[in-house]
Amino acid sequence: MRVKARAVLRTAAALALLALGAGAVQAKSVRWAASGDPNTMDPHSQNVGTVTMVLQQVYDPLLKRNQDLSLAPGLATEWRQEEPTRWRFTLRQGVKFHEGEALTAEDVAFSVQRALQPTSNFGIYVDTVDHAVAVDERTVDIILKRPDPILSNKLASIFIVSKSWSEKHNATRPQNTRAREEMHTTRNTNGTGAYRLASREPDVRTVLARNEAWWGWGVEGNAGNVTEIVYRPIASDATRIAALLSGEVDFVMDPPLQDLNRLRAAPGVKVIEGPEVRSIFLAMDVNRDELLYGDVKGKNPFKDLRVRQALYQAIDVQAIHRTTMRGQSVVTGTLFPEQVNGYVKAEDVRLPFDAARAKALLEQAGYPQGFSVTLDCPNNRYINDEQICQNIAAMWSRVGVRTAVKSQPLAPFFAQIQKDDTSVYLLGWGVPTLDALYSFQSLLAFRNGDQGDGIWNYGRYSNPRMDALVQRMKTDTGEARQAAITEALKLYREDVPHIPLHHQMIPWAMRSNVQIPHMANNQPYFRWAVVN
Amino acid sequence: MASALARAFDSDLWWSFKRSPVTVASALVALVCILGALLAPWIAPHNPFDLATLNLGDAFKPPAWAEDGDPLFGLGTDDQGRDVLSAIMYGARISLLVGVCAVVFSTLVGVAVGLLAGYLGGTADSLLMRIADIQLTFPSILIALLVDGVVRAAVPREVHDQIALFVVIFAIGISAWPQFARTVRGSTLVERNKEYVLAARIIGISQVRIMLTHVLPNVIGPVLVIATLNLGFAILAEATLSFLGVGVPPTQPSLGTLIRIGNDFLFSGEWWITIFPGIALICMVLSVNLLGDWLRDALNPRLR
Amino acid sequence: MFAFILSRILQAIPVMLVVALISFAMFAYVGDPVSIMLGQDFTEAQRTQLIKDLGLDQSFLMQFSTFIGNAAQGEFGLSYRLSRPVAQLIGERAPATLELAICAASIALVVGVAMGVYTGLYRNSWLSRAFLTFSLVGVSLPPFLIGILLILIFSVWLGWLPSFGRGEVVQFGWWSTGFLTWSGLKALILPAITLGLFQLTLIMRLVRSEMLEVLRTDYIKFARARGLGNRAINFGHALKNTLVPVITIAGLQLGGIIAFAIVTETVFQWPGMGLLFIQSVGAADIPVMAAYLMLIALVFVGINLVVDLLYFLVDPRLRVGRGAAGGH
Amino acid sequence: MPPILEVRDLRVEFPTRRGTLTALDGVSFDIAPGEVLGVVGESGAGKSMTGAAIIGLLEPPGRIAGGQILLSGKRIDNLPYEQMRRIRGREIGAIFQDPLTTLNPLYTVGRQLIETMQTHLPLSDKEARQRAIGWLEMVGIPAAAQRVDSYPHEFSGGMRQRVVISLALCAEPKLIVADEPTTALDVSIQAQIIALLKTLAREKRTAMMLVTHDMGVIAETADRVAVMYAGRIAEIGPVRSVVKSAKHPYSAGLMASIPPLDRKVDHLAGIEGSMPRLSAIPQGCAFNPRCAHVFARCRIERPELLETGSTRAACWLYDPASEKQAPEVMRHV
Repeated sequence: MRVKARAVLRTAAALALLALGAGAVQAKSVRWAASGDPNTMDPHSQNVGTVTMVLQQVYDPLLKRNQDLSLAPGLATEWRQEEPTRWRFTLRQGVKFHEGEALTAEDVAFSVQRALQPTSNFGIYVDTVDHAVAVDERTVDIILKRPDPILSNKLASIFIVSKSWSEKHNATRPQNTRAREEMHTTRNTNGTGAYRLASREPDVRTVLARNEAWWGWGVEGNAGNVTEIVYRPIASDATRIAALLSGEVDFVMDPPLQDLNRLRAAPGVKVIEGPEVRSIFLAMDVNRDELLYGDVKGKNPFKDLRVRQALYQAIDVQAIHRTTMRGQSVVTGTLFPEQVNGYVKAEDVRLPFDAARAKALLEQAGYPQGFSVTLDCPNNRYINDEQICQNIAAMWSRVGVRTAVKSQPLAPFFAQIQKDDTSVYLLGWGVPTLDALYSFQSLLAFRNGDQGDGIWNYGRYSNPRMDALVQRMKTDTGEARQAAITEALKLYREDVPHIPLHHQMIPWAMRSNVQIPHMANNQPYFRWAVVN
Repeated sequence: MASALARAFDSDLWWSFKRSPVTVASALVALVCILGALLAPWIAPHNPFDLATLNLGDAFKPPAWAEDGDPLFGLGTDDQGRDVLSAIMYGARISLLVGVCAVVFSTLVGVAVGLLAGYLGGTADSLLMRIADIQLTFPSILIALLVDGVVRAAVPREVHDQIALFVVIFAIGISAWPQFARTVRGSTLVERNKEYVLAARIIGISQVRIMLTHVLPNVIGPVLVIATLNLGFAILAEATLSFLGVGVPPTQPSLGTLIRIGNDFLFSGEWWITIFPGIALICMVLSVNLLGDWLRDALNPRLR
Repeated sequence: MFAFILSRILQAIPVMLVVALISFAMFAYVGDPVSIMLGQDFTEAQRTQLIKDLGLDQSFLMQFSTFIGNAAQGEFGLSYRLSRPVAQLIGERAPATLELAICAASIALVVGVAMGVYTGLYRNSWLSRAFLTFSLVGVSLPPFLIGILLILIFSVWLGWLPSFGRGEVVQFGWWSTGFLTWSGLKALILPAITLGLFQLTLIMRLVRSEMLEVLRTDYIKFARARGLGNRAINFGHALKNTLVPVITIAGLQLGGIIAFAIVTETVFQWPGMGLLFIQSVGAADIPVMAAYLMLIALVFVGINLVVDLLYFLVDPRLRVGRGAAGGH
Repeated sequence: MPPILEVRDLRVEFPTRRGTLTALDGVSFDIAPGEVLGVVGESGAGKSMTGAAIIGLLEPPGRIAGGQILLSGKRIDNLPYEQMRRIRGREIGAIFQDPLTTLNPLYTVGRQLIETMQTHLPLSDKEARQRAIGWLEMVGIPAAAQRVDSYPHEFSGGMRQRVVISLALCAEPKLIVADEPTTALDVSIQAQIIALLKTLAREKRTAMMLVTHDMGVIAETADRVAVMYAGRIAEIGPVRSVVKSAKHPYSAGLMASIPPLDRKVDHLAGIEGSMPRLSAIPQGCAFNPRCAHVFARCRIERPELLETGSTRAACWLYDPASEKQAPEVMRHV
């Protein structure tokens, strides 16, 4: 994995600034805003960015990430693969939870088991785990169902929670958000992290206070000086930006693209940007025999490769990049960006934009007059998601595919597409494990009931070759595994189950006195943040 | 009162109209708005609903007179490359359509209920007026929100998209009928006991006809005033609902929708996307309100 | 007096019942709680059990009465979106909305009545004309546009006032107040003006026309003929008579403040009930919507009661049987 | 004795958007102390306007455009508002037509009385209250000591008019302008109120201008009477003379309509047509289109009040110069 030079520079700058201000111990508060509010504080209930961005300040995983997203020791100081299906983790000494309990191997085993519960939303990170056992006070073994080359990467997303605390508060399994359940962990936390939850008013404000006793403050690199984090959700773009400009907020994670130029020009405000490991694409229903939402009767045009190619080539993605994304996107022809393990530059090639060719392909496929279709779209999940859909609707309409955009907030949108109730939809996919398997397994494997396979494949793309390649990614290592990934990427280009659009770039906007390293997983790590 | 209608349109009204430059100006503005809206399909420079004519390359063009302006797009373009002027004309069409239909709807309901209540009297009267009173205690925008919300939740999304316009009209219209009903009822009560109505009754003219031919003409003046003033409110209510994202469907953007969309670009320098629809909305509502004010004063000499 | 209050409360009961019926219908049928709660994977047994647990197998009347019983105790179940008791959610946000509404209402009433009286008394002064023009523009400006413009001017350009949220709040038991801190007060200004402005212009126009109406009455002419001073006539006789209809309509207008709070809270991200409501609408969070509806109805019934009481105190004609009220 | 009120050539104009209307033109009369002057005429003849001009409460945009009004020999038509206010109530009392609307419904009658007296007289609260009760007794309100704290709606119409009278008199003015004080009342009560007014005026030696279109009331109450037509005085003279032998053709017609005590004078016996609108007052004598005795001069020149013996009438029939012209119709009067 390549280390990002910019990130290193930035860290160096942050450290230098910190050195200047060292010794001055005073309250350094960061007021932080983004559009959404976490819907729970349970560490294993919701695998959603908005939840994680708060909880990862409070909870530690066994392995943490460096600023380039590479792995670093977290609660585990050492880890190794003892056997193909058994990993051993040695825990850090002297770690205490916020409520005072000492961290033990039991807690770690319990947390892994907790993430395995049916109500957990983190199953994808422990899909290969059979169970976890505490060997002694400081040693945990994780037993796998099958060999897993990327287990350590996955475990960096599993938070460790206190067993005794969970038992005391009747929270031994994750909160079931689907059953509208409320439990202690909905609003309370007890982690080992750099910050503890000081107060929480859902939808209004969440206050985190610095945990001076955190084990990591002495560790090299964790040089943050922030003593208090006040998070407030501000849904309206205009309001959020106005708040940053007027100094009521110090840090905005999701500034609207159209405001970037203004923010850059504004005194006292700066914008840092970097790529996000999140790719935006359109997925088509290639399973049904009849088009669900459209005027084609008796057949499903998306089952015809030529139609998929036509729609692909009808999209002027550069125009979207230039106008709607204001340059803040990386146009792509593949499934994930280069930060992800398995990326192959040669496979990152798009079908060219060519409206005439698109029309010709449609005609060949038997749709000289085009057809009509409904494009399902979220309107508050990805950067400019609704506008992108409208752009595409216009472009498709120009080649005769009359497209109606049906955009809705993420909750009803996900509820709908998760029932496979769609003909074509826009989705953005982040890769927290930074490994190709995560994308292929969720998005393109056939849904066979296996943990994690095809769970986000709502176009129900099914190709036995792809399924076989996914299986090889799960078990193979080294060159063989990369070969499988490369072949899968090639197949992805040939089959066109998706129309890839771009990888998101994530700008963060903040007051000039805030230094925080930009992270490609779109997560702020306040342990590295410096305020002066 | 018997000659209210005749008086309303004789030279007095025309004279007071001509004498008030503000009224003449607002009538002109209203006329421009209405014509622009009605004739949009023929005179608008572009058709913002025809996706096939949109070109993303045209997006974010400033107004024609600005530095990078394009004479093709007089008031600039939005994020989709839509011509703002055309979008405003089509949007005003939706706004006006919803406003006028809602007012017509509430007028019909209100006048009918008012006539009935005033004419029948007794239990029917007190029941109808009690309902009107109860409804009057709730602000109309809340009623519109609720009606819209309930319908939205009750019917499937696909059906809702098709009937959304009617739902908004109904929601706004139903929230305004009590005002009409009360006024009409009051006038009806006065007219009911006049000799000519009694006489008409005695010679056996049907009750409906009496109401329509004798009572109704007498209440047209005040009803017209309320209707005009309500038109402004109805247009604003629609804009507010659309701004909150629960109004007309986004496939048929009204002025309120345009403002909501444009609001995202207000701070980034692309002010024309929201300011022009905003100005259009204000012009429309202000001119209608000014006309309503004038009409009220002109028909009610005591206020002069 | 007591009988009067009692009769008003009795009259309010059918209103509340109708509202409760609507809420209940939303709760029970529109949201389809069973499929929402079950999610995707369930067995028929689970489904039957849930239907039984929710009491959906009982008769309509039974369900409705249970709903009313629960509602009377403030029990509306859990929010679908936030998985927390609805009553708690609303309780947390009610202070924000109420403080905002109270401020907006005070602005609207004090300034609106003052401007209305002024324009009524001095019909032809240039200031009256300015006020009238202002009010007409105010009535024609949608509140959301006013909010956006105020933010643009006072928060972004001038940087004087915050553009969102409540600032620092002080907690008194379950009530959180922004009145006691400087930042809380500053945060209140723009939303309160935005929310109050529309009502202000309406109240001003209302007071003006009532004032003109009253100033034309015989008893004002007679008061002049008796040689009473202008102050006594304008502020004693005229204003007090103006207040009678103004109280009624102003009371209704204040109800409008609660409704328009939804818009204002959206623009200013004010953490009140209106914002909660709109967020719930977006997420089809039926329990919150139903509870909000009930609460709003209750507030309106309350406002009406207060209006009636004020009416009762101001107008002696009402104190002896309402039928005897003759007059103008 | 000098007159308490002198009205000299009073002219009231209403500027309207269609030009200026002359509502009163050349109105002149006197009222002596203790005297009751009845003012009669059809609706719109300018009776009430004359009263309003005297108490200085013309409805805008009406204004006094000419002439003078003198109270006890001092001009009051050009006084500033504040000085005029001190005269109203204190020196000139007023009684309006409808007792149901004349009283402020939100204040007790006692409070309204006390307020009026304290505006004009240096009275303590206690004295004022005592006097208020006294006044209520004087106008015949039973149990005045209790009723002083009642609200207007708790009184009947007749009782309310008594309260109004007490309010008009409580600061003991020298002149009362009573504008149709009985019109809105039941017939049975009208007589009582008229009797009360008459008694009080006599007792307090208060002069009164009694505006009415009810000739019966005039005949019973007034010492002298002025007949108004289209903003001008048609005839003025002792009540007996006018009633018995009116000289002006209009007065004559008007008197012929006595005594429809219970009906308003809408149509005058023997006179065709109706009073002209202010915007269309004919040249010459305003009455000429309806007059049975009209002749050429009537259509050109406006007649001044001319001595006719017992009364003064504005009619060319009584100008010796007119004798030379042939009347178009035979004289009946």
